[in-house]
Amino acid sequence: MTPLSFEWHWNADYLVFMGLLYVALAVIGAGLIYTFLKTWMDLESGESELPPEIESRKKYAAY
Amino acid sequence: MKATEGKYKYGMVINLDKCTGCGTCTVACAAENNLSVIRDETDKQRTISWMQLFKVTNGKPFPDTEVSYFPRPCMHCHNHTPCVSVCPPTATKMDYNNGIVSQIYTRCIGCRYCQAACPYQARYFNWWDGHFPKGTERYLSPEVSVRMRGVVEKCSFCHHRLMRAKEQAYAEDRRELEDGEYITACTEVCPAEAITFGDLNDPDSKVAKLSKHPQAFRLLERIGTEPKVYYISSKDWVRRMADNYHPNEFQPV
Amino acid sequence: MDSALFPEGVKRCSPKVFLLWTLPWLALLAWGGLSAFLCLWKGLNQTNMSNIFAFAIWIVFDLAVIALGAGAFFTGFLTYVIGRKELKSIINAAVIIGFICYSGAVAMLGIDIGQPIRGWFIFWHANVHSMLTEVSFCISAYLGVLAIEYIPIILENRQIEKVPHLRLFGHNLHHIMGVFAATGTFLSFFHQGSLGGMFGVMYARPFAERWDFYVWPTTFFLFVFSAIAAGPCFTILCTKLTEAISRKKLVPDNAVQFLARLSGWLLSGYLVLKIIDTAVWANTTVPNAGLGLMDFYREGPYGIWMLIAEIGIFGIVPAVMLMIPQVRQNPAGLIVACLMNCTGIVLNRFVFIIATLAIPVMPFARFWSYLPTWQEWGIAMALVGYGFLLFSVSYRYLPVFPKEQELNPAMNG
Amino acid sequence: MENQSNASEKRPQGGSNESGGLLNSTFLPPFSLKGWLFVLAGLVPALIVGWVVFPMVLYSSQQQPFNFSHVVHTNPDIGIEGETEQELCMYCHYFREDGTFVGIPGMDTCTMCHDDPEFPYGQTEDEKIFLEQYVAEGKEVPWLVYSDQPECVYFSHIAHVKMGGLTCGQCHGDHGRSETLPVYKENRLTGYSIDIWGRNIAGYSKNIKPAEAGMYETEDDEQYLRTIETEQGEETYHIKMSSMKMDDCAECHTIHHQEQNNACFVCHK
Repeated sequence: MTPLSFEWHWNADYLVFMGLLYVALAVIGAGLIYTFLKTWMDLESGESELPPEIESRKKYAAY
Repeated sequence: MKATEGKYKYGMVINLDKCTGCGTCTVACAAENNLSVIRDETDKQRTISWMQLFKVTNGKPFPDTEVSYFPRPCMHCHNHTPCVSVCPPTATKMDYNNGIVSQIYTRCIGCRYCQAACPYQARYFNWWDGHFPKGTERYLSPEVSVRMRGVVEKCSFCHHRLMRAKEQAYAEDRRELEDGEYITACTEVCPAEAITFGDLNDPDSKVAKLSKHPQAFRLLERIGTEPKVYYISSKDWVRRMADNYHPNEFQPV
Repeated sequence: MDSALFPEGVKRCSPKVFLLWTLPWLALLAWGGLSAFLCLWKGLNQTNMSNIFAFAIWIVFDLAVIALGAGAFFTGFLTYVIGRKELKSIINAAVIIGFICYSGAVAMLGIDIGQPIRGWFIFWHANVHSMLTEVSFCISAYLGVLAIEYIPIILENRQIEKVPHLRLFGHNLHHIMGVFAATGTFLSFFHQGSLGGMFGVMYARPFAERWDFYVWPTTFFLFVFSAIAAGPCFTILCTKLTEAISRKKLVPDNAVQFLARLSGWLLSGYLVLKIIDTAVWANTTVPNAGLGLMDFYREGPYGIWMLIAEIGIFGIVPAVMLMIPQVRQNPAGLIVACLMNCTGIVLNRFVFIIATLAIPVMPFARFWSYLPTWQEWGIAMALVGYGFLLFSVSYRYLPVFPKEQELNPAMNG
Repeated sequence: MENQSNASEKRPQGGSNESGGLLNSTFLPPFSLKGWLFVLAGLVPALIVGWVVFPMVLYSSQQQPFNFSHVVHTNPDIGIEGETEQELCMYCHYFREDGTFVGIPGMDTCTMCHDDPEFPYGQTEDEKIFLEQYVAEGKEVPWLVYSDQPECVYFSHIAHVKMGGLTCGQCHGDHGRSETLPVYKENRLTGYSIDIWGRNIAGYSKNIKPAEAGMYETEDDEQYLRTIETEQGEETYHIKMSSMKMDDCAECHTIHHQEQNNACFVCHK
């Protein structure tokens, strides 16, 4: 449901509920887009020659 | 959800002293509202009847046995309608302008949460596709849509009759309906004239007067659903049946 | 044959043995597939659900696996947001279990609703006052989060990792996993709660009704609490089962013990609240509805044993067991306690769904009974088969347990 | 397989390695010419399919049994009476005594004038078809109804026309001034006409193209202006329905302060 729908009411119930949903979706979407772009940029800047070891995994022995 | 009071508030009073349990209301309702039969009508957990008859007895041995019937349509609860607030896709809503609780079959996704929330068992799920044996489909009413499998349905207070009455009034250059111009099929058909239907907000209507009868009561009144269907019974044991009472709590009229 | 796909330095059974192992689960899936086909093609009349039992075994299963799958969000929260490093050795397993539970539950819900094609109406015509809307929103969004959390594990497969793009993508995802974990925690918190709220708001059903705190009934918080108390225990059970079947140690004791200890404390906290809530409910809501507590526990098989079993036997006992270090450090004690904990939570969901519907509210309405058909069992069991299958495949080809190599040095080769 | 041979290596050697060479080439960095070409190669066919092929597949075009000219029939000289445009319309599209609307009139209305199959009023081929095939045979004309509603929908014309004071054109457009009937395009899946076609999410209104039937040529006609009394005084709106979908009904009710008529049971049955 978007605010364009005729069933939408401009009151706190709708703003809080749908607002939080859209914020959550936006955070997920932004995270994904950031990762995509960063991966692309990294490839562009030539880091692709030596893909790094996944950092956290290097430290497994420490836990 | 707060209840804003609308102009009209349609309701019903059923006089249980007059009701003989003949079941004409159930049949008329089914015919009026295009209710389908299911393959096995003895499967009472899955049959559909918007106007259900419940038989109650006082539990005493003969010759003191007494029997009464509770015809149970949808109560169209006025306060915080239990089914309305839970419906996820807004397929059921109360029209505050006339108090009728609607059910939109093409909007319903069949999650059955409303059935769980309704304490009156007034909501029915279509477990099968509608079945109209050859020839009977010609007797379907065009004013009520036939339900598909997988949706919930319930008594609509014959809402299409309100629409029909309104069109008639408009044709006669009136905006207001007269008392008795819009009545449900069960009201019209009851041979004992046990059912009265009308606008509870209109103090002059028959139904409003009857609802203030000293022996009038509603089902499960203390839960606070504010049903718009009232019952009248002169029998204390019948009135006691309508709600849950602690021992020694019930006050006879 | 498929050894090139195995994680580095670990030993896996031969393809033949693995195929044999998957057969029963594939059989369960086939049974479920047939049931699902029948239910979608012929309608829900294939089940024994009725106008009285509008919710039945599927919803019990749904709520149960979602409560048990809560290990994913809670462990994710502890690992990425709070920063408990020792949990890194179990977080992958928790995420996969969570993904299995949630995707299975969503698939099951798709069959459970009468008009699955209209499922999107919940989102497009949302009634924001309905707890079920909140549940649907958060579950679908959280399933997306779980998928995102699952992706880097898949990308760590030895062959996939060779593609620098994918490897880099997985690496970058790992970097910002905290954001997803936090979002997942937020979403999970709300849907675990609204699943409880679903029953608490049914004010016309005194057995389920609870008093409101702000807009949420107390069951909202009780369900969140019980889910995070049971979820980690289910994660422990699953890893212990994997360890037993693979005859290997996969997770260091400190991670398991931390989760077990936490579960014990959370469960006891939950039980205190649950007992208070039950007492308040029995002394306010129930008399207000004109009933006594025992009025609810006299019909059919639903006796007062339910309450005793839920809170006492499968509540207080596992809570105490998990809180005593000697008991939870004993392998048998740990497993029994975790099993009892999970049983108690599933029983709680069962009572809220089935008993609520079975107990008539109108004094003159009769009591009905219900038993699932083979189609209903089929779909429920397919969830089990799907879970075993996905977890087995993940375990075989992905580095689910990062410490496996280190804990089993003899098997290197 | 190439990949198999590399499986034993300790670490992959990066993108230039032949391992995953195919996969590598499918993941292009952004902003390169090749990258954009790939985007376009996907986007253009997708748009053609979505905007051209899919509508062609989805909608079937059907011709009406014969053409009908509203212009000819609303000409006051031929005996169809009415002071206003509204009354002209309602000469054939009238209300019955119980307030129901007659819709597309039946043969009994047509034969009030066209009573003699041997006696055409004009010279058109269409009238000939009408007289020979329908009037002479005593058959109803099987019109294809653009405004066919789903079975679950109830609509009261009298509430809008008589009580609401809307003119016909405010919803139906300049239908009364059309000389030809538009091609009837039916959605093959739902069976409804394309004319009942709503707005997309962005609120962009998909009007029927004016050229299609010589309709809607007088967009700024006064008949689309409607003044209503509100608490704030008089308000004038420019209204014109494009689709008659649920959202359009609701929008109009809201504009005209008739929100109570957005209740579900007002239109659903």
